[in-house]
Amino acid sequence: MKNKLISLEDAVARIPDGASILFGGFMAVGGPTRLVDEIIRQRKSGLTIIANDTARPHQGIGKLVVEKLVAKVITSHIGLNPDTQKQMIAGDIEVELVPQGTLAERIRAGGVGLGGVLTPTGVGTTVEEGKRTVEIDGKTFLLETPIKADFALLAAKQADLYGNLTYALTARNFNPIMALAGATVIAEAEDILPVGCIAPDAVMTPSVLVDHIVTARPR
Amino acid sequence: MKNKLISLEDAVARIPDGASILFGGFMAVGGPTRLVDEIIRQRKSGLTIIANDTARPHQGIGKLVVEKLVAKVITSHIGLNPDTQKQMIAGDIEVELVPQGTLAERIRAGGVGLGGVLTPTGVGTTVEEGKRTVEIDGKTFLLETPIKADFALLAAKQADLYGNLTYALTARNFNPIMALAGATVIAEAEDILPVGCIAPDAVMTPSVLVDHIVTARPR
Amino acid sequence: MDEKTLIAKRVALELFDGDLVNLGIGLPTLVARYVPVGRHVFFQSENGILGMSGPITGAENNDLTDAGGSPISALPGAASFDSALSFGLIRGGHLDVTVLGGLQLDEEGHLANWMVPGKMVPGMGGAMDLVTGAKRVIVAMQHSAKGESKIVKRCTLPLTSVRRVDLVVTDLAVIEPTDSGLLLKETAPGVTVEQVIANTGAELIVSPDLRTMPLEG
Amino acid sequence: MDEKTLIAKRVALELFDGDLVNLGIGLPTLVARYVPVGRHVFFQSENGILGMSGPITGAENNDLTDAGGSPISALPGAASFDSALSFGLIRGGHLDVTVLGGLQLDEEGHLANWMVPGKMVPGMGGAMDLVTGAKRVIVAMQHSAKGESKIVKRCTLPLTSVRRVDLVVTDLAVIEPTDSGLLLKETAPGVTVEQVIANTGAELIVSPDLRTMPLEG
Repeated sequence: MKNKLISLEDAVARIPDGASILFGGFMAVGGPTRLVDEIIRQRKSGLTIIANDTARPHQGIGKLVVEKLVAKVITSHIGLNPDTQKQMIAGDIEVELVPQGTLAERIRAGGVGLGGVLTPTGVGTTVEEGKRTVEIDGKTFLLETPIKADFALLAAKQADLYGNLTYALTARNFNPIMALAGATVIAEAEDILPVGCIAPDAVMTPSVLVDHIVTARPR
Repeated sequence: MKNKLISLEDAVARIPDGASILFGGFMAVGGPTRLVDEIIRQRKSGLTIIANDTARPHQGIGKLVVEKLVAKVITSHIGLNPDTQKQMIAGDIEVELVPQGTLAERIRAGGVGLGGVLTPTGVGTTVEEGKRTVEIDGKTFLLETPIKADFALLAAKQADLYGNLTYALTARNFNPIMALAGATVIAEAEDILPVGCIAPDAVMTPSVLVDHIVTARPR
Repeated sequence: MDEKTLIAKRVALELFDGDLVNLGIGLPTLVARYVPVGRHVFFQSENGILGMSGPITGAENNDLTDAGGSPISALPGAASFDSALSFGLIRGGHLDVTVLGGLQLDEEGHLANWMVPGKMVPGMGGAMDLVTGAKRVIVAMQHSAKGESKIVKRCTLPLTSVRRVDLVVTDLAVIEPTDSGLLLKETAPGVTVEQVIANTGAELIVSPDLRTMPLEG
Repeated sequence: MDEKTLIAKRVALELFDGDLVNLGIGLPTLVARYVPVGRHVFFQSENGILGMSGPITGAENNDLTDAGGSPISALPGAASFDSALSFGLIRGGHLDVTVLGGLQLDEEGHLANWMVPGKMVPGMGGAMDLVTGAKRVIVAMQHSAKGESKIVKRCTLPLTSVRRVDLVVTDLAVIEPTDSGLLLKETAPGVTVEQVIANTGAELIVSPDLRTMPLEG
């Protein structure tokens, strides 16, 4: 079988300018730090990034904003990255704010082939604007549509050479659902292991979802 | 905290006649065998059962059908239980056939508070009858509504005394999503362990979803 | 006792044995310190853990953090999960209590707590899902900010949800939004009903069972 | 070689290195035996595992079974998951190939394979999701049953999906449903085009590149 383990440079070289990218991580915890740094080094620009938050200015994907590589963000929270807010107000960056649970369901919907989900979150608020509503048993729901992207960049604790992944504690967050929703999935892993070293029940992202693996440890 | 470990008799005594029950398991693998047998012993009747399949006549929930304790089944497959087919044709039992992936999403939707999901499965087939369709970007989807039930009866490999559960290999199947969708959740576990013996990352159903635990081993 | 401690102590009495509880950032976080003895409460952090507790020196880990990215610890029996399940617990009605801060709370019991147009647009994070999905929503906030009551006739800031919150605990009072309006149920120690009314920008119904705020379980 | 082996061997050539493949019960299951050497294929069982293989004597386990409840084994690198993720892989376009049996296949490439009204109502199980969601749907079936062609002008049995299947492999031929109709691409060894046409209840377009069915990769 094709070797999924590639160099950091090669992995990022596959990403064109203007690509849409799902980034695992929550305040940079469980986010692919080395891939982010390499994107900056290779100056990939005009990116659409989809992530829970834009972290802090000098942390994780927060740096992509500071480096002005981002054209659009789909996220639930930008409160701790003043640069995102500044660029949004200046009109340099487009920001779509999505409730966190809705963001998770929209990405999952994209990944598992649903046309959308109905959620009560946001009904009657500004989040409802421009969206269809559906009544089910007299209760109103928003029709939220799927999110998919050209790439999903993940951070795993362990990867085996087939691409099976595990995540540790709160570093799991959005990674497993993003693994389903990226056309090309690249995982940065702390530990890279021979096939068979992760028990089937411990696998959190099955191998077939992952296209490329890079090591999170400089070698 | 309240002790969740109760006797098999007490657990089943909580189920009234006519209750709706989600049963974990796939061809009885990962299904709560002892709880099923105790339901038969206590002659709970008029049940609505929701499960992937009705197993075989003398296996798992297949026995509930044979014992004529079931009024309605929501399931994806009855092919290996001739009793279900016979009672359905005789009009003694109502059967709602649901595609397996749709069944999983409907139960999950019920458990995670979605008003429904849009799926491409079943469009243009008999499954579409009586359902709303929704167009998203020119593609047609069926609007499938959530399934919830009075009870979810699960089979776990391990339970700790808080109610955290793990499942083994293909015995996992519908159990984790049903744990979300039952008003009262009762888990039958092979191994019952002190709190702290299941690592946080190994937990497949978090404690707070489980109301009662019974041992799967006769003591 | 400072005002924040007072609020946190009062809110803590609303948490019961076995509850799954989510605490918002800031003031609500303090509530964890005052859970009455003998009640085991499971705290959820929406980034994906249940059974969280304060950080332990020497056991801080980059993979074990709260929703702000700060180190936490996990108690025996904790469970970790992905964001889809984390919000499945919240939206699916499995979360017993959420305690959140507020910018405005109005006579209909509607909360606004996620943005000030033109000034502060942090994003709603998990707040909209929490207020929409939790079994019980408790707002823990100062009664006033910059001399103005945060309890108003009608929110002028964008709402977090159209779901009516269940209880509001401030440094002056405990108020329950009801069908008939805001019910003043408790006043803080040393605070009179008149003081509460004078400091509130909305109509209050004084409960016939009005009492002084208890602070110990 | 019997007819089932022939069909299974031909279908196996459609599986490529790294593919995620789901095999239906019955005839399709045989395909696993003939995967060409050097191609590593991941077989999924929709009850929740990827990397399944045939049972190993002495290592049968009640918690490791196929969708029929029979013992299987797991290869190194296997992954297990719940039903929601299992069908997420199928519906989400992550499944490269599904191989399914058929009752009828028509000129539009529509498959009927889950019920015979009034006679047999087993339920669709995972078939509707598989045909709707897999990247490539291959139907593996006998060309005729009880003297009647299973390839018909228009299905009279309830459809499994309105999605056009990608390839049909029978004991007589390999047929590809296309925009213009059913394209006859291969005939089985020793079978003539005339025999295929005589045994088919639908219009066939004979491919200009018609060849004899290969059976080894």
